[in-house]
Amino acid sequence: MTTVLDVRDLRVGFRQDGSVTHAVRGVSFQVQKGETVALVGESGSGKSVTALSSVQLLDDSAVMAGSIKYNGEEMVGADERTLRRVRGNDISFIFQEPMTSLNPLHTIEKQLRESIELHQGHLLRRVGQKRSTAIARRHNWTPAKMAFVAGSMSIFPPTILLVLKAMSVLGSFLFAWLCCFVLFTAFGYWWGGKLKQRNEETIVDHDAIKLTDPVGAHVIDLLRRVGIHEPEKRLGSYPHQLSGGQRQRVMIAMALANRPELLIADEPTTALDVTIQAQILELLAELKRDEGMSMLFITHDLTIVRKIADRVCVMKNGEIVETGLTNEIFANPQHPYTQMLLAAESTGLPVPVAPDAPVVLRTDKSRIWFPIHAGLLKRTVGHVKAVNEASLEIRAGETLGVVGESGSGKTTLALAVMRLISSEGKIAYLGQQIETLSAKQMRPLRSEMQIVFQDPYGSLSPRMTVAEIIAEGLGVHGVEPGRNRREMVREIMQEVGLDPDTMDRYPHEFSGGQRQRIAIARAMILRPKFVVLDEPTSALDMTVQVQIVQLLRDLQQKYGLAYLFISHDLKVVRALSHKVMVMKQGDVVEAGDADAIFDAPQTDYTRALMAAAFEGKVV
Amino acid sequence: MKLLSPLNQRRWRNFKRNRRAVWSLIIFGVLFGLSLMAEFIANDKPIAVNYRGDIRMPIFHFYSERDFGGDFPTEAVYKDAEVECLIVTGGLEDCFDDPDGLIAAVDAGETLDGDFSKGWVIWPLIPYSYNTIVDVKGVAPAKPSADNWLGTDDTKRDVVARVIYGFRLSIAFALIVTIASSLIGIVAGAVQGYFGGWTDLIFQRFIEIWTGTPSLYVIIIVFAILGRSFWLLVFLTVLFGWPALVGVVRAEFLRARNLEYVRAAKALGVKDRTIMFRHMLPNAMVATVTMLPFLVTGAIATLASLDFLGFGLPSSAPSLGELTLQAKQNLQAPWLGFTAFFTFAIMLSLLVFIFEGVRDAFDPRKTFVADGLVDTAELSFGNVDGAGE
Amino acid sequence: MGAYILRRLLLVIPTLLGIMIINFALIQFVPGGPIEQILANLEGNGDVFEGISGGGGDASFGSETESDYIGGRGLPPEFIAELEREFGFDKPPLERFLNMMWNYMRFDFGESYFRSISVFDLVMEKMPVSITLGLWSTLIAYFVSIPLGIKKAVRDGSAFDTWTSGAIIVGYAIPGFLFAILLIVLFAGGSYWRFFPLRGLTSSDFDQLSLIGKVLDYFWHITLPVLASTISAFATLTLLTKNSFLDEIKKQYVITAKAKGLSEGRVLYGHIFRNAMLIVISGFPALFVGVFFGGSLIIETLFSLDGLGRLGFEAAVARDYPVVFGTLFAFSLIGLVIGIITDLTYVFIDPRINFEARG
Amino acid sequence: ESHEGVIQSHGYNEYGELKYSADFTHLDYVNPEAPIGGEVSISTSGTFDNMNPFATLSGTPGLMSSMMYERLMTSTDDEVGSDYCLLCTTIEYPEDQSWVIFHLRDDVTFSDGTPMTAHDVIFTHELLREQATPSYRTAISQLVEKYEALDDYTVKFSFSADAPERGRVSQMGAQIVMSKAWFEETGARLDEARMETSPGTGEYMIGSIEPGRQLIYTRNPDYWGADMPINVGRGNYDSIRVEYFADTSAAFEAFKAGEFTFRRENSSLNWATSYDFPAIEKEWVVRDTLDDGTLPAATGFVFNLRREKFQDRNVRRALGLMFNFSWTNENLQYGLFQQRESFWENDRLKAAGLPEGRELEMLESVREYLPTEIFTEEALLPHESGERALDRGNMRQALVLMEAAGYTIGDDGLLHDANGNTLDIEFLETRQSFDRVITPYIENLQRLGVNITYNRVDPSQYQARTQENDFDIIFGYYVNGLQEGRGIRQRYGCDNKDDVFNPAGYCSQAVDELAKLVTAAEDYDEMAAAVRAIDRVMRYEYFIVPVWYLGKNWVAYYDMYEYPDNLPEFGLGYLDYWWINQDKADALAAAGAFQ
Ligand SMILES: Nc1ncnc2c1ncn2[C@@H]1O[C@H](COP(=O)(O)OP(=O)(O)OP(=O)(O)O)[C@@H](O)[C@H]1O
Ligand SMILES: Nc1ncnc2c1ncn2[C@@H]1O[C@H](COP(=O)(O)OP(=O)(O)OP(=O)(O)O)[C@@H](O)[C@H]1O
Ligand SMILES: [Mg+2]
Ligand SMILES: [Mg+2]
Repeated sequence: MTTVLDVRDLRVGFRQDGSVTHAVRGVSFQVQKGETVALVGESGSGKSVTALSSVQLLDDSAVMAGSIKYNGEEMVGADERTLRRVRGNDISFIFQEPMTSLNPLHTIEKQLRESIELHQGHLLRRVGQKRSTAIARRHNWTPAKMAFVAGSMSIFPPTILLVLKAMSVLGSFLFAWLCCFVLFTAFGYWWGGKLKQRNEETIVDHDAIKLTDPVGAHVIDLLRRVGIHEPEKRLGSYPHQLSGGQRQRVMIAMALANRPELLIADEPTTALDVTIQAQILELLAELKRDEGMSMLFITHDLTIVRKIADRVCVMKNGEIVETGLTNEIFANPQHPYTQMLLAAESTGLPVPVAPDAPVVLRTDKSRIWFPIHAGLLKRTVGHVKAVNEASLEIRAGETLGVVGESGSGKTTLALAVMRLISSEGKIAYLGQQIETLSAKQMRPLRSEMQIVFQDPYGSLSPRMTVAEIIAEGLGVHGVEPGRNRREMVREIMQEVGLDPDTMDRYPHEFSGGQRQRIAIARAMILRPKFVVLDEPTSALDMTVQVQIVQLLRDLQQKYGLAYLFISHDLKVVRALSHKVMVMKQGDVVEAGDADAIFDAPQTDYTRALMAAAFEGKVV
Repeated sequence: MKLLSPLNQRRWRNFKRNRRAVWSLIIFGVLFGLSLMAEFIANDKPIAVNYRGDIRMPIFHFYSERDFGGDFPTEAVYKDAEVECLIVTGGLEDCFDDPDGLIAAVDAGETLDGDFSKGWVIWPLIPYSYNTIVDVKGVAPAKPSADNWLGTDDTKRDVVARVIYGFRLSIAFALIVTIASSLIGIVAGAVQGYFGGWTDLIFQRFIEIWTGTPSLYVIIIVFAILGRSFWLLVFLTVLFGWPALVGVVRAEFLRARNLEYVRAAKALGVKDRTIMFRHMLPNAMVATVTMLPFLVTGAIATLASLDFLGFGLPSSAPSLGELTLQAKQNLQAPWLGFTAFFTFAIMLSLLVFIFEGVRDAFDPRKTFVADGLVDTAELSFGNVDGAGE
Repeated sequence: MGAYILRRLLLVIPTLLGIMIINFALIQFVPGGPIEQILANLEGNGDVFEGISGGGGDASFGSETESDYIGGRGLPPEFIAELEREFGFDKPPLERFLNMMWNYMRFDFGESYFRSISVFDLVMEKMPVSITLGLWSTLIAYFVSIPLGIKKAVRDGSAFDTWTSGAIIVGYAIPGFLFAILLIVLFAGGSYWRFFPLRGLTSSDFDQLSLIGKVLDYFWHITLPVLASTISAFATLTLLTKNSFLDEIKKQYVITAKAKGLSEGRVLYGHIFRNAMLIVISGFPALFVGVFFGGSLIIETLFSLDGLGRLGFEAAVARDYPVVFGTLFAFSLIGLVIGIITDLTYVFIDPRINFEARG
Repeated sequence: ESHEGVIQSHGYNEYGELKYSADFTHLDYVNPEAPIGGEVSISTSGTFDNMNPFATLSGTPGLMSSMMYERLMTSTDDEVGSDYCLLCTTIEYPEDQSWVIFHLRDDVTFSDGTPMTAHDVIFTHELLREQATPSYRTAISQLVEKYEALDDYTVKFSFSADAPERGRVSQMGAQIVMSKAWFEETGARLDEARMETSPGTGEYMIGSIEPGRQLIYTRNPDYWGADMPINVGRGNYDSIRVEYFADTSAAFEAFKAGEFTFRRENSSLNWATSYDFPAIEKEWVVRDTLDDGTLPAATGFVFNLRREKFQDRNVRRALGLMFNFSWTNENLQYGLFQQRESFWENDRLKAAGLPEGRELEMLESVREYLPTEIFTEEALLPHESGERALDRGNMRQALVLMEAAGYTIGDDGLLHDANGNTLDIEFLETRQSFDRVITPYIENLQRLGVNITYNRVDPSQYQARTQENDFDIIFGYYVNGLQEGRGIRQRYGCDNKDDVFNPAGYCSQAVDELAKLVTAAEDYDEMAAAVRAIDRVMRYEYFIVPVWYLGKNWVAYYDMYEYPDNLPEFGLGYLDYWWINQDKADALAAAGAFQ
């Protein structure tokens, strides 16, 4: 067996504001060919940093020492060319935060295609690169775009001059230009239409695609394999039009596109529901089996570790505290931290709600459809039906768990409930109709209604320090006015398990899990009455997760909080929820008391979910 | 320093790490500070005189020549040998015949007869003001010399004095104009981009109409009615200058308002104003920060070109624009062109460097390699540290 | 979107009307008018370029031997009345305004007061110069500034960054006309080298030249003016590019792109460019117009080029209102349409942008 | 020569004798042997878009675009007021000048070869009456009542009875002749801008035109009048080239490089500082200062007498005293100018010393309107000033005058009148180039305690304000003639007090009366005496602070031009009777002067 990745005594520090933070303090491990090594450990222990340093993807503020060898080749201090050859082709990456890791202005097709074209020239060569890329590029040309571009082109010097000269006899140059503009636009529209038509033909005719556009076929195939419904229709989407899980799957598809030798997956399944997760794991296993792919797998989900890892490294505080074969570690953990980690599990049941608790939030047949625009004037030609007629009711002190497959509309519903996107249907907060309130009228209610976003990184202003971010709401709503704000921030940071001394850092100077906790702290510091938690624990290791769940529960008990809790981790849902709602493709397929649903699921879909979650069975 | 929030302290530290920016700020501050005291540096009135034991400060007070025993009731022309002689001799009548001789005699320490009382004059470093005609024999424009370090312009005024005053005037003008117009512009652009919809639609039309108004005519009209003055020109320039930034700020806000953290801020119930200026502006001010130094110099250039076209300040006003125009018309006097060029170049460089520092200070990811050059040795040391716990 | 575009298009009309009304109202208050200008011309005082071209020495030639010659002198009131009639000033302002707008709506821009040539022809006549200066200096500016800015961003803080900053700042700080004069004296005048011609876009014998000869002749002529008008154009664009890139270059998606193994160029131009350059790219439509209708009064004067810069200035100062209004109307209209296109470009560049109101 | 009171002559002079008799062979100031050929090239600033010099309202005509037209009669450069027949052989007019007949030459042809006849003259006259500049139109139709062609080569103009007697003949003699056939054929109008123009009878015709850039006039090889005595030694170039530059610095560079070869300098600063370029050092270019006998315009700082504050002569004198000519000339103008003393500087029309003779008589006749000083003191000369910018002596004097005018200096150092108001003066100007001269004067005025502002406005506004006489002081001028006539009343007469030709708004009954004497004068001396009297009176009134004049021509040219030894008093003639020495030209070309 050959060693694919050989990390020796890796040390990484970050310079910031004059001082240095030591993130990784002498880590050594190896990944053999065809082997899967799982990196587990405390949130903020340096897993992501270790992974990123393997191909030098840390930013300038990082200082590195030690050695990282890929197939015997030194990566630390290697020149850009070597790195570039290795990156993407030999070593692929799945980043921890898929929400921010995709280029916001490129369609997912473009991003996928790029990876493939870059490293798999042979696919192109099959049909002659020029032609296929040409077709590929055309894909986005809708008539509207074409018309627009062509219309703008009408200003282009030579044309206008020629036309002007010719038409100046007729009247005036403006007239000429307008004619020119209309002509160009019309032509563009027509041409764009033709192109689109051709594209559609190619898309529909899969065999034809395979022949003319192997890359495109490959893209679609990949998307299908990571579980995206109707991938042809999703090709033209931009990242912001996808759900968190969908984005994560695009990331995965991108990483797998080139059948890398080594896959470094940084919590690749956090945003995925269990069924999809199982599908992905299966896919990875298949690749490992067929291509001998090695994997460095970072995760908090020990079930997964047990399922796919050959070896496990446990990290804490920038060091590997324990390493060994998976079975051995699970069977016989040595280090106290490992023991603690394995033991930790969100258990227990929510405290029952008082029967007379008031209804905090109620929605009535909420519906959110995103219009699909097309045509020159961007007419609405159809809708993405993100949420159909969802009705829910949450009482004080009660938690409503929302589960369901990725892309089923959970986040959308949550945002609508918070009145952050517009929706149809009534929403009542403490009996007050809020769906008609203006932004200004909503503002006083905001201190009582809080949300933890699924994408914590994106929701933190990049140029504000964490202390400011957390404390901001205090200033807005005047919570506990007399107290020192920083003191309060310090307190809440401690509560969510963050080091209060880091509060003057910027968001990007934290780990994924830490950012998630910042987002929770920001919401909780306001002592709200109602909180939407959109996958608040996905990036947290078990020990922290337990801590957070406990915190949530305590707060709920103490203040009678109502939660709308979205998660793929059914164990956590179970531990926290009084009621559960199951969603699938925008529809609420099942809703009711948690016990009822967990113990006796009614629909096939729910049953499948439960099975995957609790029995580790792939359906 | 404690007044600043920790974030701003961090920004300030970041700014300070940019040596170039700090030095630029210091130099700029010193230059501007000095130019604010232009009257004490370059003036054709002495800072202080001792006339018959009476200390007078002509910079602040009006004294007629008669106050020094002369015969004109008009303001004393201190540069005149006669007046100087009157002062140092305590008002001797003979000064009208042979002032230079008497001055020389007093300098030599002689005591003169008559009603003599020794006095003295303290001149500023440069004994010319921006509008002082240099009364030394020779044609204008005169070459740089010991008297006139950068020569004289084609009206025989000292170039150094004019640059000092011109620098003050231009900078004051530019700073006021830039601050005012960029404040208005940023707010307008931010409001448009943030709220969108009809606010944007109507406001944009308003700006379009506004920018369609020929400022030249307005300036002509207003000047014809109210006469020329500095503040009027400031007002007019701001009036027509603020739309410059609106477009870019609006664009940046249009984009930024869709970002997740803006949504998060809204969910927090943060006021629109706060969202715009605390959350979005720092992230949407690339263009603004880049453009600001150029807006400052642009304002100076506006002033210069107005002077150039004859629609600026009164022509005796010390303007850098007038200097450049003179440079063009007096190619045989290259010192005019060089002075104008260096003044502009130095000013612009300082501003660009300062704003580079500001940009860096606001950039959360900016790292200063020069500053905390941590080498790997320190890393291992850190490990030893860590191992100890 | 469609509704939005339609709304914008419809709003062009009141906007244009607003611009014209304000301008028309404004000129009613401007001291001095075209008639005064004509009288000034007749008396030989009407050169609006005097201050710029540097004419008018102190030893003027204004001497006469006989003063009794009646021709060309004396300003009978009938003459002024006739001029007023000719210029339509005998009619009430409202009528004049409506008349003008009616004509403009039919794209009839009338004739210059001082030259018997239609405003349209006048503008067309000046276009070659403006296009030349505009096109080439913009091209150069963009082709230099953007890559330079990107490179500076990549190598932020390096020596390269420092000295290029210095260079572009110096370029910006040189007053354009001084630089132009310097170029003329050094490379076109009789004192040093005589590499380039002093004026014009082409040689006198342009028509007889072969095609290649023509092209060479053209570039030979425009080198100095284009150089002079470009020198100051680098600074803002370069620094804008640099700073925009600096803001984006460390974002997560860039790391993703790098992780894919993309070349630096591809990361910079393929991924960051579009994100970073919203402002620059969306300025392109306006840029195209600038290429046509830009003018630089001083550069044009120094190189004896007859372009829109001089036309605009002359029209404004000489109160040639048909030209002022005709060009204002046309350029405003184009500007407004360009405004719409620019806004659409925003959406095109960044699909997240929309113009609808935000709650 | 004359019969029945009708005079027939080859020329005309208002006041009698013509210098050249009918049989002269050539003008005194030309070189009859001058070689012919070569090209003279000059430059001018701005652009042109039109070759029709009559279309003054619709375009900028090219320089000398009327050069191809000849007048019926032509003047010379060594006489004032004489006209000689050019297109005519003789003229005929009665003593009362109620009409004039031109006997045309029969050998004159237009450049297109067609002969010129009386019909062309009449046609041109009609054209001018209908389509020329409005002011000209008005004037000419007031003057001429009837015009007719008596036969193919004779035209007669009859003047209206109420037209002024003076200048009738010379006025008509100055009429140009254009081709009737061409106008009828093309249907062109005189008042529209055109590039192609009607053929003229002149020696030069348009050679090539590049609008806005270059104009070349070339010699008509078939010029009808090449051998005419009046043309001998003149028109020595084969072509005249005019180069256009928008910018004067660029133009000067072009001269340095030999793109054009003859330059008249009009700026003292340039003349003193800029002529040190390689072509000068290599002696390719020579500089010459030639005498100029023409009358300099009476330039100066003009007080607007319509304003209350300038009513007092003392105030005007005091303000004038603050202008330091010597300092300005020495420090700003390189000592190149002279101070103007009289409205008719440089000439016999200038008043000097005490009045005497005929002048005194005339003054006596209007004594009632005049202060006694006119008779007892010498004609007022400008004040002298010392070397320093502010002359203490003058300042003292000015303060005394101001005091006499009722002004006192207040505690603020400013002049206050009896009511405590300051003396507020606005200096209005439009040209940037005079800033440097005006600013020191303004500084001095401030020293005197005048609350003065200097306001430079755009031409149109300047025109509007001067037109409405809404100004305090401007840098203005009066254009006078060496032979005065009716025009003197337009400039200084009370009837035309608010005319643009009288910026000060000067009006005095004495001058009104004296001007009548000027118009009535039968001979030169009478006219001269009257003008001197006026000069004396006006100088005394001091409504304009006299400034400088040059009295020279500054020329720089490539060393291939030559000129006659005896250049005439009133002309420079570099486009006319100078010539090119071909050997020198070749040598220069060979040396690479023109690249
Ligand atoms: N750019 C940075 N500047 C300063 N400190 C940083 C930076 N990036 C990461 N860190 C710190 O380094 C440590 C390790 O971060 P890392 O992202 O590797 O954690 P992790 O193990 O991946 O955690 P998680 O499970 O939460 O993702 C954290 O404490 C974090 O605060
Ligand atoms: N702005 C948008 N435009 C168009 N479609 C959108 C938009 N936002 C979300 N969608 C679509 O709506 C559907 C629901 O998305 P949502 O984010 O609510 O899913 P989710 O249930 O939160 O999934 P996940 O568990 O993966 O986060 C998805 O198919 C998504 O593609
Ligand atoms: Mg991590
Ligand atoms: Mg979601």
